[in-house]
Amino acid sequence: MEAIILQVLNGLDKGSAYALIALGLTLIFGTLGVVNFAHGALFMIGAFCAVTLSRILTLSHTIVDETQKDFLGNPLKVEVPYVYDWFGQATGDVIIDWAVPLSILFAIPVMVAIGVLMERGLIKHFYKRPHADQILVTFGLAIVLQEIIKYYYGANPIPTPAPSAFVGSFDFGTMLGFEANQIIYPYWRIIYFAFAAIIIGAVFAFLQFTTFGMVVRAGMADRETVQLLGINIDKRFTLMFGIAAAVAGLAGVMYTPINSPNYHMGMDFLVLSFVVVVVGGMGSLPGAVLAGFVLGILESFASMREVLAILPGLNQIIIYLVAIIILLTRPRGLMGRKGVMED
Amino acid sequence: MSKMTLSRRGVLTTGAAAGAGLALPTYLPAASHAGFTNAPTGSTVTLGFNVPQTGPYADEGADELRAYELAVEHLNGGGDGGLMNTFSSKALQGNGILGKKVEYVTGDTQTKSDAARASARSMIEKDGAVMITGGSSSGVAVAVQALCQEAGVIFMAGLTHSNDTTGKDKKANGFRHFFNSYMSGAALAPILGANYGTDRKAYHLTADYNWGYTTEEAVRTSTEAIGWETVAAVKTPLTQTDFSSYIAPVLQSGADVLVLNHYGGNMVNSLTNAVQFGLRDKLVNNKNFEIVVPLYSRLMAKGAGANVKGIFGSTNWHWSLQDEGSKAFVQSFGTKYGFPPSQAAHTCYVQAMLYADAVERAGSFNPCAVAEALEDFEFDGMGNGPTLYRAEDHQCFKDVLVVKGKENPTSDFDLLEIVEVTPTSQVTYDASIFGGELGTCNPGA
Amino acid sequence: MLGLEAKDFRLLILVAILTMAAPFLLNPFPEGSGLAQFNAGYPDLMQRFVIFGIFAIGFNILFGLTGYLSFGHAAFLGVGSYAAIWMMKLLTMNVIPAIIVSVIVAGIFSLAVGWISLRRSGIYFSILTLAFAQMSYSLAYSVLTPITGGETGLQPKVNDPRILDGALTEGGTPKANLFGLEMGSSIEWGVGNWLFTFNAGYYVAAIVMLAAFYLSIRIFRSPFGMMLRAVKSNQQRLNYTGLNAKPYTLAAFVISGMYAGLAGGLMVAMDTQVGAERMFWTASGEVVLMSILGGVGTLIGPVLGAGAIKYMENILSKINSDILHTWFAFLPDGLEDFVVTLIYPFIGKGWHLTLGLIFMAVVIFLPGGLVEGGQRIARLFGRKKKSTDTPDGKTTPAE
Amino acid sequence: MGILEVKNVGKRFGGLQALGDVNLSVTENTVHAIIGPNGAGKSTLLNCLVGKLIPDTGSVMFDGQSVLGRKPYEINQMGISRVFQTPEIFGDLSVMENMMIPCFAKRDGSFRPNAFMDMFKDREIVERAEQMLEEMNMADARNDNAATMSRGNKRRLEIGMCLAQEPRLLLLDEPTAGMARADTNNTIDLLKQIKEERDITISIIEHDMHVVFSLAERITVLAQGTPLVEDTPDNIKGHPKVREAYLGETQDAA
Repeated sequence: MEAIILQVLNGLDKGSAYALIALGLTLIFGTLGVVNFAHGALFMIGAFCAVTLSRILTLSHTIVDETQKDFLGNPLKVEVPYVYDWFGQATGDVIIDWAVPLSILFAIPVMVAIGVLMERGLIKHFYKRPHADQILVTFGLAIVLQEIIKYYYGANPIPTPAPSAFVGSFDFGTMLGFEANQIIYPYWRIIYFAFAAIIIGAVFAFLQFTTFGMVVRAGMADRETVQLLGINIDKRFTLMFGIAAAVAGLAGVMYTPINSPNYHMGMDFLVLSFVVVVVGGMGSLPGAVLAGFVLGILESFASMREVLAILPGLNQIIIYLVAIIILLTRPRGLMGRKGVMED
Repeated sequence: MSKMTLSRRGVLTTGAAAGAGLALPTYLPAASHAGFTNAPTGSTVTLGFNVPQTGPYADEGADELRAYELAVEHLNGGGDGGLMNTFSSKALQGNGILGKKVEYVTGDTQTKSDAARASARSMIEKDGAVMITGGSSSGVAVAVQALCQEAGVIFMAGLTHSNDTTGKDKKANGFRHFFNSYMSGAALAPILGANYGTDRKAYHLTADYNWGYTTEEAVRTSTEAIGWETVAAVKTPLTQTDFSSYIAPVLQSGADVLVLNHYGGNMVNSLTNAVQFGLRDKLVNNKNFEIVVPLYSRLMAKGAGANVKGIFGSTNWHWSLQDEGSKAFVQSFGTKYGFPPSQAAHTCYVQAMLYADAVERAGSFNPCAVAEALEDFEFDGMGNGPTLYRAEDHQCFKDVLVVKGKENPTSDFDLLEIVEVTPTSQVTYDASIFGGELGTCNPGA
Repeated sequence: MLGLEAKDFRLLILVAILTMAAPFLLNPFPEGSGLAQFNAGYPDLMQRFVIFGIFAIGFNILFGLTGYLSFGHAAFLGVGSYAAIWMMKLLTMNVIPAIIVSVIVAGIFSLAVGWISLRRSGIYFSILTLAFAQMSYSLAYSVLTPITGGETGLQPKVNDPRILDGALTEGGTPKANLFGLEMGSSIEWGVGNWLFTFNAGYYVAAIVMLAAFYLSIRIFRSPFGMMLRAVKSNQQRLNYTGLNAKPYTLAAFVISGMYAGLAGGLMVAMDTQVGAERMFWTASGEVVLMSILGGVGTLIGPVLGAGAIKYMENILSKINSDILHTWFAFLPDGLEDFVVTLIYPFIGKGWHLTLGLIFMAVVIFLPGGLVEGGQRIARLFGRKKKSTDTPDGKTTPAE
Repeated sequence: MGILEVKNVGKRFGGLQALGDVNLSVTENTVHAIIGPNGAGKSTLLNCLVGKLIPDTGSVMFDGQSVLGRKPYEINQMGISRVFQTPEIFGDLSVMENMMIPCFAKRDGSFRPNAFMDMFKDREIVERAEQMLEEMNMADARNDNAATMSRGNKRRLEIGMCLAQEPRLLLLDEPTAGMARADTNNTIDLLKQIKEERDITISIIEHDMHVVFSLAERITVLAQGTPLVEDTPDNIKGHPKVREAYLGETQDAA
């Protein structure tokens, strides 16, 4: 029982990460009809926004400490962050400690700008081109982006911890009357889940309740008619691309304490997020979110040792196996619309 | 048809000389005169440094390449001579190898066996490399080692920790300086017993591929021997990035130690996740919950950041060792690059030196002569104390380091501290236990 | 000739001449010169060119003709490779049974995958194929280790049974051969400072590639090929013209799967080793990129694309800063360093960056891939503007 | 007994009864038009005839055989060809290739993996396709890319492709929709010519009354999913029920 509750929690947490990335992907696909293989790269860049900000906050000058020696026996050079000089060590430490949450503010404008720039500079020219061309150009872009990041940040993962206030985990078990330590869950992952829920909710509300959103939704359904009505849908779509980029970027920022970011994390997520989107049904936002959670939960259950004892290797293939079964029983995924990306 | 299996360099200069003033093209039955593949005939000898330059281990590969460049510099008489000064064998003169200037070519393994073999073949076929070295995974090491056996060149393995490399997949032309899973287990167990007691329940998370299996096996066997109980062992996919669903059930199992048989990105992520879950703050069975990482590398420690603090693991070498060899290497490397070398850099540097020394002692580049010179070669002064290159399986036997994540690191490189130098005798095993067939050396051609 | 139109026959002859003369053409620079770095005329790379050429030709029969984008073709290549290596371990080091069995096994596997995947079309089909391939990869790497060797893969061992072969000579290693002709054996020919290598394995692979290429021309020009193009063009019309699209696409899928298996078998024949990462999704993606880069649906495009990508992977990645410094040594010191710094990010460990930039450049400026680039150059030099091109610059499908 | 017998066909989409209880009999070698206001169920009915939809109730018999449950390509092989509202041709292929495909389909059936023969060396097919192009007055456009043709010519090609299969029943779904007047007249002339020259039954769904009254011998009026009346064109013209059904709709030709 405890094990099952725990894996549901895990599934929700994993699912929220999948759903968040898939949401942005679907947003771009639904509005612009573009298959964006660079979406994983946007997620990765978001994560590196957090890395960059923490680097900025820890910008240092060196002082030579004669009392200590470095590995060559020379006097040790100690790095002192400028924030220590400006705010004192205690405040400085707090600021550095909170780098990841602060990065959200930093990442939003950066990601929207990158998204808009990408759309105007490149993607715009590919609306009418075959999907194969879109795949090639965005894949090329993804490689270029990740190589740039690798050039500046190296290939090794960079630890980007959560603020120390969120270290440790919350004991759900005692709340539900189980023994202590049976159902524990890290604070940061709970925050991640809540954050994902808020972002997903915000995107839906935005599309549902604002005029802007209504126009975009109408445009997703029938672009030509909306254009005939004299509405400049292009401008709105550009902004949607920016928003989608920001959603991916924020997912990346918040993910950094969970896994240390590295330059290829986008590629690692790319295939998975496409599977999620397709299982959800191309072009369906609720489908993408639902599929994210379904796959997240099933993946968690497949990783239980009780399950693996019966079916060894199930954890290796579960996502793909589920994808195959769903696509064979529901031709257009969970909530896909007819005629989208079927030719 | 005359047979030539993968060779080039020998022909090249002869061909050029013969073809020089002649209008007629020279037909050359390939390098049969040399007696072995890519016999260097000019004033230079080419070595092939095959390291990951792209992919997740690119930084490790970059460090390996730095070490090789340093080794080449020292072999050719440049720099401060590095470990040549402390090496017990004094065959190397700093005038290249056998008087030939050392040149090198580099390639990208991408940490994929296909790409690694393609790169190695291009070094052998195109550039005339007479020895291939480097790499950052056992899959690559085994694949390239088999290729070198076929082609008739020497392979000096880089970072490869699986028992298989000098176990079931061992080859007469391949040599490994790095330690292996078995040694990790043998070295770790006593320290774990001393620090955590002999009444412990261990939970293993194991990367689901060959290296993971051998490491789990080694750690299990050696810890069970000191009285630990293995509660469960769960295999995790190589492509896994989020290990939460594997870590969450650990506490429910009643285990009080978590062993992460993971390497590279897997290890960074699983350790980060485990610490996130607050496992190390828990009290289970009235004992502090502990985490163990059988194989450490500095780059992984760097990736996991503060999460490694106080966590035990093993490593081949560490720059804080105080023997003369290690100090000389750190000095040399640190002066050139500004930071201390990693264990990958050390093992690669030493491999290049050992190869050069063996050639000098054998008086020939012939792989069979080199192999003979390396087999049962005992040396000292290269870090890790007295070392034996065992003839039966071409595995180095030397001290193994047990390390622990440092509580108060002073820099990005100062993340681990040495807890114990496990003596060679404690990690030596019988050569036959892993099976495999060494075969006989192949000089090619 | 050979049942081909004059134009196609000329193309086949051209390709035949190019492949046969590859040891010369790919080694244009004298040994020891700074540009020798760009020589690609060594056995391994030449073999890779033709093997990936076969893979891409086969992929193009599916993707180029029917428009079905498979993201899982590397699985067939991998399965073919495993079949071949097992033949070499169990039966004989002769490459013939290995290659034949690899084609058959890949054909059977692709029939099963295709039969299921072709129930869906568009991106749903792509994801189904991707899912099958990823499952194959994951299982081969982990739980199937006893059959596949897992991480360390499979190589022929001295003590494998090999029931058809005689015992190895003492100290010998098992080597792939064609009735005694070793795949690794070469003849070298030195002319002045040039050195040309004629490798037996390469010529075996090249002849197989020519046969595969010839077969693909025949398929392109056949009624079957036209039906496949009709599937891509308008499946609705095809159905209402009394034609059943499913067996046509399935046949195309199996044929391209067998081509992939052939490529996999040849890879083992040339270099006797298999690793599971041969089936990873990036390997499937690579053949898609090869086709698009070269020119989807054209006869020669995929071969060009395969060559371009393999060339970059093997040549660019080997250039290091030392070599750059040698090249630009003639420049004044400061300038030399500056130029090297400028180029360095794009070579050696930065070769992925160059690859990404080339993908983008090709798809932005040459929508028809390298083939279109060639046509544009030809047009530039040709006297008259060709008028048969369609207005949007798309190449005619069967060129 | 007509060549096409539709009995009690009904089709429901969720809450919408698209077809109520349709009975229809098309006599061999006639031109039978089905007209009706928007949403009357014309297209649904057509889709039920060609296998795209399966009706919930009733039966559809073609030449004494049921078509229900058969795939579109099987129904086509039985002798029913369909012309779409927007011309459906193989846009990436040349005009000649477009014409060869139905010729192959007629001769070789629904699947024949003939992968090793040059299609242009198949004399029988080439001659047949050339003859059809000749008849359609398209011989000059032989090597053009089909996608580049005018809409009128695409329509002409599509009809030609259907005729190349020598169908017994030709179904046309608003064949002149969106066409300029000149193209519409050309199409009418073409259909008239076909009717005169061939033993063929034509069933046409049309909005444009000018087309209907130029061609049809019998007309069925469909409204709200059920046939209102079936009669000759002259009788339909003044029929009160038809006026009622079309009330409020602009009538361009009637």
